[in-house]
Amino acid sequence: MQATAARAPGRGSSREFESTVLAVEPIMGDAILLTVGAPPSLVERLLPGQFFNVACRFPGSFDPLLRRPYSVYRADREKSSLTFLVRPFGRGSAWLAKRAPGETLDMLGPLGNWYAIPPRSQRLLMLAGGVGVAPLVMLSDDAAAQGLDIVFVMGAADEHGLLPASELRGSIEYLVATDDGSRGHRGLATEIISDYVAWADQIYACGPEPMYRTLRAVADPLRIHRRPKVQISVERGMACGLGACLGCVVETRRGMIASCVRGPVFDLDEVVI
Amino acid sequence: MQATAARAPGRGSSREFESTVLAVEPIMGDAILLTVGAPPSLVERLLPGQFFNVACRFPGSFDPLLRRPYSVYRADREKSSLTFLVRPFGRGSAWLAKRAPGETLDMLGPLGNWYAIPPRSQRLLMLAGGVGVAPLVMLSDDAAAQGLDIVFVMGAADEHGLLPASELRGSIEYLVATDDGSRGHRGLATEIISDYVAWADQIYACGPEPMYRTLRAVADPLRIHRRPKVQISVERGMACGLGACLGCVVETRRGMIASCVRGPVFDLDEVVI
Amino acid sequence: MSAVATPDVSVDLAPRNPRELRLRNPIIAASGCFGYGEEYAGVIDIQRLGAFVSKGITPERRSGNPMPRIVESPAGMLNAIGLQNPGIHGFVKKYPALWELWTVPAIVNISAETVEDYAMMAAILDEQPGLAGIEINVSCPNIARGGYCFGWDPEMSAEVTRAVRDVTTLPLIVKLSPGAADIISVALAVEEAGADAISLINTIVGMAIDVRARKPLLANHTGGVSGPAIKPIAVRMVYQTAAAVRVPVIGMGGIMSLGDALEFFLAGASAVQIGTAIFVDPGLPIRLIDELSRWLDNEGFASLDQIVGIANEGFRLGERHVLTAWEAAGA
Amino acid sequence: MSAVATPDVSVDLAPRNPRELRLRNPIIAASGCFGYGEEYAGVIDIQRLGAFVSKGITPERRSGNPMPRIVESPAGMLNAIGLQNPGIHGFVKKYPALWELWTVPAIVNISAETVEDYAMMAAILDEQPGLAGIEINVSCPNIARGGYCFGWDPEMSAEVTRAVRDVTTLPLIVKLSPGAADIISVALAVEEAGADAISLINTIVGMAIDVRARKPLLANHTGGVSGPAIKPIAVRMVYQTAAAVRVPVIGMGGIMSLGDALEFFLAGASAVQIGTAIFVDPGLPIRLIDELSRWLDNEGFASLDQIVGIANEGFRLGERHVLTAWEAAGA
Ligand SMILES: Cc1cc2nc3c(=O)[nH]c(=O)nc-3n(C[C@H](O)[C@H](O)[C@H](O)COP(=O)(O)OP(=O)(O)OC[C@H]3O[C@@H](n4cnc5c(N)ncnc54)[C@H](O)[C@@H]3O)c2cc1C
Ligand SMILES: Cc1cc2nc3c(=O)[nH]c(=O)nc-3n(C[C@H](O)[C@H](O)[C@H](O)COP(=O)(O)OP(=O)(O)OC[C@H]3O[C@@H](n4cnc5c(N)ncnc54)[C@H](O)[C@@H]3O)c2cc1C
Ligand SMILES: Cc1cc2nc3c(=O)[nH]c(=O)nc-3n(C[C@H](O)[C@H](O)[C@H](O)COP(=O)(O)O)c2cc1C
Ligand SMILES: Cc1cc2nc3c(=O)[nH]c(=O)nc-3n(C[C@H](O)[C@H](O)[C@H](O)COP(=O)(O)O)c2cc1C
Ligand code: FES
Ligand code: FES
Repeated sequence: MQATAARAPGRGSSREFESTVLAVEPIMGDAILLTVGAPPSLVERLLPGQFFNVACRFPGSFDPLLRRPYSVYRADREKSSLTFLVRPFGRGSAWLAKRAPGETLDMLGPLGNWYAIPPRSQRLLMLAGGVGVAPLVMLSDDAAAQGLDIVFVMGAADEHGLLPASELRGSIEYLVATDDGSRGHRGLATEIISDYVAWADQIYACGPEPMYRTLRAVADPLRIHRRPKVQISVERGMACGLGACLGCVVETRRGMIASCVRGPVFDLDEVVI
Repeated sequence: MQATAARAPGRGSSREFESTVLAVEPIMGDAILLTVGAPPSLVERLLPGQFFNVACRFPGSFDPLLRRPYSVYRADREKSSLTFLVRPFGRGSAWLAKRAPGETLDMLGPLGNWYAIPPRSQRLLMLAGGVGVAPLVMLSDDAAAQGLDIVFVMGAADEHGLLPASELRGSIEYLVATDDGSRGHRGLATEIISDYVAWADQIYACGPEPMYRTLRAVADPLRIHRRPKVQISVERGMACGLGACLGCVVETRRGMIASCVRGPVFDLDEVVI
Repeated sequence: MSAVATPDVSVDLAPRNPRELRLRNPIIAASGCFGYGEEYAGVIDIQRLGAFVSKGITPERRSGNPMPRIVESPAGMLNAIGLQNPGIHGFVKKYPALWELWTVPAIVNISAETVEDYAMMAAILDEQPGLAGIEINVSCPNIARGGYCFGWDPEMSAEVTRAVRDVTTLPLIVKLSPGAADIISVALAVEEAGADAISLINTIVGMAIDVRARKPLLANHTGGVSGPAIKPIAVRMVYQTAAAVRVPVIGMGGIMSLGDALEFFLAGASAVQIGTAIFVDPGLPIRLIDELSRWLDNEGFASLDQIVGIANEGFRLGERHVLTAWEAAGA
Repeated sequence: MSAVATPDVSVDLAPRNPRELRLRNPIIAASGCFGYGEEYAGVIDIQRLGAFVSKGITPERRSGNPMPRIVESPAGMLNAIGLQNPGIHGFVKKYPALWELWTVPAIVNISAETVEDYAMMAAILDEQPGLAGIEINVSCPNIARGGYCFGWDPEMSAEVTRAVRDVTTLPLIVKLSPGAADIISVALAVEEAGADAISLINTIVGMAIDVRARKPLLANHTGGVSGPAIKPIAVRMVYQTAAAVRVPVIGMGGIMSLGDALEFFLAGASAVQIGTAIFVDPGLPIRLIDELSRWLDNEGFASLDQIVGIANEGFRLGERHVLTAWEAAGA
C-alpha cells in the first residue's frame, strides 16, 4: 500500500529501470556530473541527443510529481554507465544534485530522437549554450571517435560556467565566449561562429531558445540552399515522454509535434520559434 | 520564490530551529537512533515526555506535508544533543531513517507537557510497548540520576524489537516480555507487572492504546484510591503541535483536550480510551 | 507474492446494455493520458489492460492550445492541451481498424460544444468496428448556453446523454465534471437519460501564475488539475455518486498505487481509471492488475464485487444515501 | 537583503465601510489555523501580522467531531474538526477583552445553520470591543434548505450577508465556498448584499478511506482539503472573482511561500490568508511580511496596489471579465 511498494522489481514497463548512482562530481560552477549504471544493451544502442526522464523525489513522496528530462552527457560503453550534467535550478534538479553514490534512481528511457551525422559529413560545428552543452559532449565523443573534424563553440555567463577543455577529445577545436569576458570572446557564442558556418557541413546546437533565434539570424545569410543543415535540441516541459500527453509539442511547418518522440532534435528550418 | 528560501536563517518563529544530524545508529531491529544537535538552553530545560515536530521531507517538496511528532529518547546536556528513536513505518519515518550525519533537519519544539516525578516519589514503574519506549528512556535516565528505584518493563513482538539492556542505567531493574517468547516472558508486558503495581508510587507508560486498556484492567484492582497514579503518553496525529488546530484532541472527563499542549502525558484516570 | 492469483476481477460496466462492456479486470487507462494506445504499445503489455480510453475526439480536427500546455502543481499537474486531435473523421480513418486487431477493449472519449455534435460523433462511431464503448466528456462549454459547462448542470448533461443514447447501442459511459456543485443530481440525471456507467472525476479547473513574467503560466490561462492532489476530492465524489446511482461507477483522480485504487473500490467504484500516474510510472496499470488479484486473494475475497462499496454505508444499504449536511459541507 | 524596505504594503479591506478595515500589511492568519491568536503569542510576534481570523464561532458551544479529525493527503491535509468552540456566549466572555489589549486587528469567523443565527451572532459581536471585523463562513449546511450548503447558492449566501449587514456596522468579509459551481455569481450576490470584502477559498470537501479498516479514515467520513494541493484551484477562483467584483478580495489556499502569495496578489487578491502552512512553518506569516516588502522594493514597486491583479487582464480592464468558455471548463 505504501508508495515504496512501487519500487519492487518488475515495474511493469520495458522502458523503466532502477539505476545505481556511481559518482557525483562538481563541474561548471554549481553543476554536477551524475554517473549512473545502466544495462549494457541500452548503453550500446544509445545515440547522442537522446534523454532520460528521471523521477526526482524520495520514494513515497508525490511532490514534485513529474519526471525531469536529462540528456546524456557521456555514455561509457565499457563501464556500462551514463553520465548526466545537472545544474541545480528548481526542485527536481536540486534533489538530483544531492544524490550520493549507492543510492538508486528511477529512470525512464532512452527517449527521443538524436543528432544525426549524415554519411559523408566531415566538418561539424557544435554550438553550446550553458547546460545545453550536455548532449553535444556525447555527440562530440562519438564524432571524434569516427575521426571527423569538430569545432566546438561554447557560451556561458562567465568562465565558471564553461565546460573545462579537458572534457573534450583532444582533436576538437574548442572556442569559448563569456558574457563578462572573463574567458575567451566577450559576448555571445553566436558572434564567433561566422567563419565556421561556411566551413561546416553540419551544425549542431543546444541551448536556450533565444540562442537559436540569434543563430538563425547569424547563420542564414551565410548558408546557401539551407546548407549546412542546423540540428537543434529544444527544451519543453514534459509529462509522459512517450508522445501520449501532447504537453511538449513544438510548432513546426508540419503542425504541433511532440518533442519527446519526434524531437528533441529538430531541423532549425522546420520549427517555428 | 523557491521553497528552499524558507530555510534561510531567521525563520520568524521562536520555536523552530535547524538541527544538524550528528549520528544515525541502528537499534531494535529496523529502527534507528537519530542524534541531532540542539541549542544548549533548550537541552538544559527539556523534560522527559516532551516531543518535537519534525519536517520529514526534502526542502522544496510539499509531500508529505505535515510534521511528525517524535518524543525525545535521550538528551545529552554535555554534548548539547538530542536523540530520537525512529521506527521506519510510513512516509515520514522512512524519510527520517534515511538521513545521514551532516544533513540538517527542521525541528519545532520542545512541545507538550511531561512525565512528572512528584516530590517524595521513590519507586517508579515504567511500562513500554514497542517504539513507545522512547520517552521512558529519557525519564529513566533522569530518575536514575536522582537515585530513584526503577523497574522498567518492556514488551515487543520478538526479541529484535526489545531495547538492549545496555541502553538503561545500571541501577534499573529491566524485565521483558515478547509475543513469541523469544526472550523473557511469553505474552504481554502487562502480564508481569502485578507485583510492581502495589510496590510503585508512580506508574509511567508509553505504548499503543490497547496496552493502556489492558494496563487499566490489570492495575485498577490493585490500586487503592487510584494510587499509584498512572501517567500515560497518548499518540494522536498532529498538524500544528501548538493547540491551534484541535486535530489532536483526547477525550477526557474535562472535555476534548489538545494532546499537543495539555498532553501527550495524561493521567490514565482522566482519559476516555 | 503467490504466482497464481485466482480471484475473479472481471467486471461488466454496462449491465443494462445487451452489448455489455465486460472487462477482464477493472484497470483502465484514462483519456488523454494514454494517447490512442499505440504510444504505450512498445512500453507495456497493453493487451492485458481492462480497457483504455482514447484521447478526447472532437467534431473537427484541433491543433490544441498554444504552449505551454502543462505545468506542475503541488503533487499534481495542470494541463491545457486543448484537445489536440485529428477530429472524428480523421480518427475513424485510422484507429477503429487498428483497434479491431487488438484484444484490449478500446473506448472512445468524445467532446463537443453542442448537443448535435455529440450525437453526430456518436452516430459515426456506432458504425465503426473495434470499439467497446463511448465515454462522453461533459466537461465542455455549451455554446448554446453561453459557454456554461455541460457537466455543471443536470439537465444539460442529461440532454447530451439522451442525444447520444438515441443514435448508438454502444455501451455509454458519461464522465462527470467535478465542477458541478451537486454531483449527485448530475449523476442521477445522466443515469435516467441512458448512461450505462458513470466515470468521474475529470480534472478540476485551476491555474498557476508565472511570478517573474507576471502572467498566467499556461498560454490558455487555466488548465485542469490532475494527480494525487485531487485524490481526496475524487474519492469523496465517487463515494457520494456510487451510493446514489445503480449503474456502475468508474473512479479516477490521483491513483498512484494499489492502496489508492482500493480506496476507490471501497468507496463504491466498480472499476478505476489511471491517468497522470501513467506519465510518472508507466508500468503502474499492469502492476495494479497483479497486485489487486494478490491482495484480494490474501484478504480472502473471491471476487472484486465483494469489496466494491464496503467502506460506504449508503452503497451497502442500496439506500441512495446522500452525505449528511455537515459532511457534505466538509466542516 | 536590504534592511529597510519602504514600499507601502498597507491595505484597507473595507473601502465601502466608514469604519474601515485597514491593515499595516496584507498577511492574515486564516480561520481555524491560528486558534484565537493566543496559541501563537509565544511563538511568533503576532502583533506584526496584518490581522488574524479566529477559529469559527457558532451559536452554541460545540465539542467538535469524534477523532480522528485530521489526516494527511498528498501535499495537503483533510480536516473535520467539527467547529469545536465555546459558542458565541463563551467566546465574548473571554476574547474581545483580551484582543482589545492587542494592536493586531482581530477578525471573528462565524458559522451557523440558519440565517437568524448568523444575525444573532453578528448583533452580539457588534457590541464587543477589540474586534476589527467579521468573516462569515458560508460553507455551512442550511438547515432550512435540507442541508444544502449556503455557499453553493448565490441567493442563500446573499441572504446571510444581508441579515448580518442589517445588524452590524463592523467590516464584513464573506468567505466563499469552493463547492459553488459558479463562484462568480455567489461573489456578485454577496457584494450586492453588503459584503465589504470577499475571502476565498475555504477547504474543498474530500475524503480518505482506511483500506485496512475498510472505512473512511475520518470519523466524520468527509473533511475539508487544504494546503498546497488546492492552490491551483484557489488561484483560479481568486482570478475569476477578483475580476468580477469591485470589493477587495482576500485570497487563500495552499500558500507556503512568497512566490505563492505573489500568485494570489497578481491574480487580483488585495490581501492573503495563511492557513495550513502555519502548522508546518509557523514563522511563515512573519517572514512573508518582510519578504514581500523586499520583493516589491527590488522589483521597483512603490506599493502593494501596483501589483494587485496585474496578471489578470479582466481585473486590469475593470471589465468584470469572466473566463472564456474553454478556459472555465479547464480543457
Ligand atoms: C530534452 C531535455 C533535455 C534536458 N537536459 C538537461 C540537462 O542535460 N541538464 C540539465 O540541467 N537540464 C536539462 N534539461 C532541463 C531539465 O529537464 C529541468 O527542466 C531542469 O533541471 C529544471 O528542473 P527543476 O525541477 O530543477 O526546476 P523546476 O522546479 O521544474 O522549475 C522551476 C521553475 O523554472 C522554470 N524552468 C525550468 N527549467 C528551466 C530552465 N532550464 N530555464 C529557465 N527556467 C526553467 C520552470 O518553468 C519553473 O517555473 C533538459 C530538458 C529537456 C526537455
Ligand atoms: C507525542 C508523539 C510522540 C511520538 N514519538 C515517536 C517516537 O519516539 N518514535 C517513533 O517512531 N514514532 C513516534 N511517534 C509516531 C510518529 O509521529 C509517526 O506517526 C510515525 O513515525 C509514523 O509516521 P510516518 O510518516 O512514517 O507514517 P504515515 O505515513 O503518517 O502513516 C502511514 C499510515 O499509518 C498510520 N499510522 C501512523 N502512525 C502509526 C502508528 N504508530 N501505528 C499504527 N498506524 C500508524 C497512519 O494513519 C497512516 O495511515 C510519536 C507520535 C506522537 C503523537
Ligand atoms: C494531459 C491530460 C489530458 C487529458 N485529456 C482528457 C480528454 O481528452 N478527455 C477527458 O475526458 N479527460 C481528459 N483528461 C482527464 C483524465 O482522463 C482524468 O479524468 C484526470 O486526469 C484525473 O485522473 P488522474 O488524476 O489519474 O490523472 C486529461 C488529463 C490529462 C492529465
Ligand atoms: C484545521 C482547519 C480548521 C479550519 N477551520 C475553519 C473555520 O473554523 N472557519 C473557516 O472559515 N475556515 C476554516 N478553515 C479553512 C481555512 O481558513 C482556509 O480557508 C483553508 O484551509 C485554505 O487555506 P490553506 O490551504 O492555507 O489552509 C480551517 C482549515 C483547517 C486546515
Ligand atoms: S511529454 Fe507527453 S507527449 Fe511529449
Ligand atoms: S496538533 Fe494542533 S491542536 Fe494539537
